[in-house]
Amino acid sequence: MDLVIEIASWGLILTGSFFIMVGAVGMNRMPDVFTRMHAASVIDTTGAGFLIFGLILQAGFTLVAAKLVFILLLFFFTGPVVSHALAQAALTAGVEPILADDRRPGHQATPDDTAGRAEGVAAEQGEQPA
Amino acid sequence: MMFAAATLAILAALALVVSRAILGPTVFDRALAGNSVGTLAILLLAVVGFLTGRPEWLDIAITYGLLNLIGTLAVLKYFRYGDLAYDDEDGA
Amino acid sequence: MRALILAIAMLGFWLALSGHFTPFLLTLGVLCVIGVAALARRMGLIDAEGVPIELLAPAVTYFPWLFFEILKSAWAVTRIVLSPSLPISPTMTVVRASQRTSAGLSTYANSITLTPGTITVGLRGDELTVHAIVREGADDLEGGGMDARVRRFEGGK
Amino acid sequence: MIELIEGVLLTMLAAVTIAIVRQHNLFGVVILAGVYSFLMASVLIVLDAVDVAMTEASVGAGISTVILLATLYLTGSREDPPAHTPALPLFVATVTGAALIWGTFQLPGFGVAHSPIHDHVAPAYLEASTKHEMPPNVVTAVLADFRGYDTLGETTVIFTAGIGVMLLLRGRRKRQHGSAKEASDT
Repeated sequence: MDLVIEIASWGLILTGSFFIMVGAVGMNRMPDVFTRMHAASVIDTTGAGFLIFGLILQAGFTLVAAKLVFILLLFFFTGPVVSHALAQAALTAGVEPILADDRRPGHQATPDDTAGRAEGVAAEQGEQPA
Repeated sequence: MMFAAATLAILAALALVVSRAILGPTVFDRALAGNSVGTLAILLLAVVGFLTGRPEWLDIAITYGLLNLIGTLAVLKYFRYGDLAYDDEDGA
Repeated sequence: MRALILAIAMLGFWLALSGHFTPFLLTLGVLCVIGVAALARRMGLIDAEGVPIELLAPAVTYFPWLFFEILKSAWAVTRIVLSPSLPISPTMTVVRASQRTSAGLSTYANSITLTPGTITVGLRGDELTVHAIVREGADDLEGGGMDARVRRFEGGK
Repeated sequence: MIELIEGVLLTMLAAVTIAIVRQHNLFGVVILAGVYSFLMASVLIVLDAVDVAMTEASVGAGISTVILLATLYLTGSREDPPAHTPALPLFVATVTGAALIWGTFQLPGFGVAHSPIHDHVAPAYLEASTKHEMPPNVVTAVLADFRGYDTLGETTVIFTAGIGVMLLLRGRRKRQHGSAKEASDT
């Protein structure tokens, strides 16, 4: 029984590490902010999820496992909030996503665009030398 | 042994993400990378705790998680509304 | 009722973090929890949105389903990242959400964001602006499978 | 293993520092400073200084990010071109850094059991904190019991500073938004 748990946690931790690496590589390969966010969410959900499940198996039924569960819940509830805020802020600031296909009706402006502010930020970004 | 492997993976990922934070190019790339650095720091903390046989430090990982959220949201809220105290007086 | 459940949840969280069970510390913890619950009540945070206890029971079946969805889409994104040609076709689309409550709506929006490959960018009324990394992701959401699943989760038909 | 982790983290810290210096967009600086804090806190964790790591993360990554952003709101987010050559600041920084590094040669080695700090008050604290009814964590016991007045003074200073900052920012906001907004708020 112990051996089964040991092997399972090995598998989970290594899978988690794999997905973490994939997410990090993806963040460097993707062309713009929005596509990079997809890679980052692989780290936040799958990578962290597998890794923490593996650690929970190692910890057994203790307070440590409870804390790990809290961390996992924290990731799952705050991750989308941050991603959403990031995407919306980027769009509001006038960062145009690279799109192969735009199905927004009439390609309308972003919701409640605060135009003056957005121009200022966009201008700042233009000056950045990468 | 497996913790060592996981630690190495997290360190490598951390290096990649930090390079993204340094390269940018936009502020939002940096903010995204900063948030991922926070996530990876939490995971590193958890794994190192197991690696050294003292996983009780996880409370601090939880604190990091909350701080990471606050920091990133502060940055993004600034861009969205141009002011940190935007809905302070609207009751939120 | 909601305040009580919130207090129990907070007490559980506190106990898990503390790990000490001497009477003195336990008393302090209980007092703190009662204080915070009373404060939250006074601030008007305890309502169907702040403490959505109705969603606890459906969450038992919803979350495993969501985990499975996350796994599937994470694997899809992984294949994209690891393939040398980087076959992405980023797509922005508008999806209509049919949830009635704000908790259901935010569950839908956050579920979209949680599954790698799709991100909710904006929300106005019941229209979600979604960014997908490949066309197929946008097609899936426009098909409305997840929308229907979340509607069942929040207690609709 | 631990040495490897430290080495990698410290290398990244150096890279982030250089990036901060070379960055001209001050938002980028704020975000990179947050990244720096998280890396620094990880280093401190690996060095077993858990309480310092907690402080570094909460002050560096949490509070100073917010405070720096509030400052940027008041000042603007572009770095001005430098008014004079960087020779003098560079000289001062180099001398200070060299003096600090020279100072570390006099310190006892890392983890030495019988360095002066471990021989004087620490044993007394350790003994007393197990004897009396005190917080289970010794560091907390030292901060909140043995040095209670000290900590009270510190928190008072920080609280006052926080209130001062809030009042300053608030006064500015009122003037900008005018009285119409205030009327609608009440």
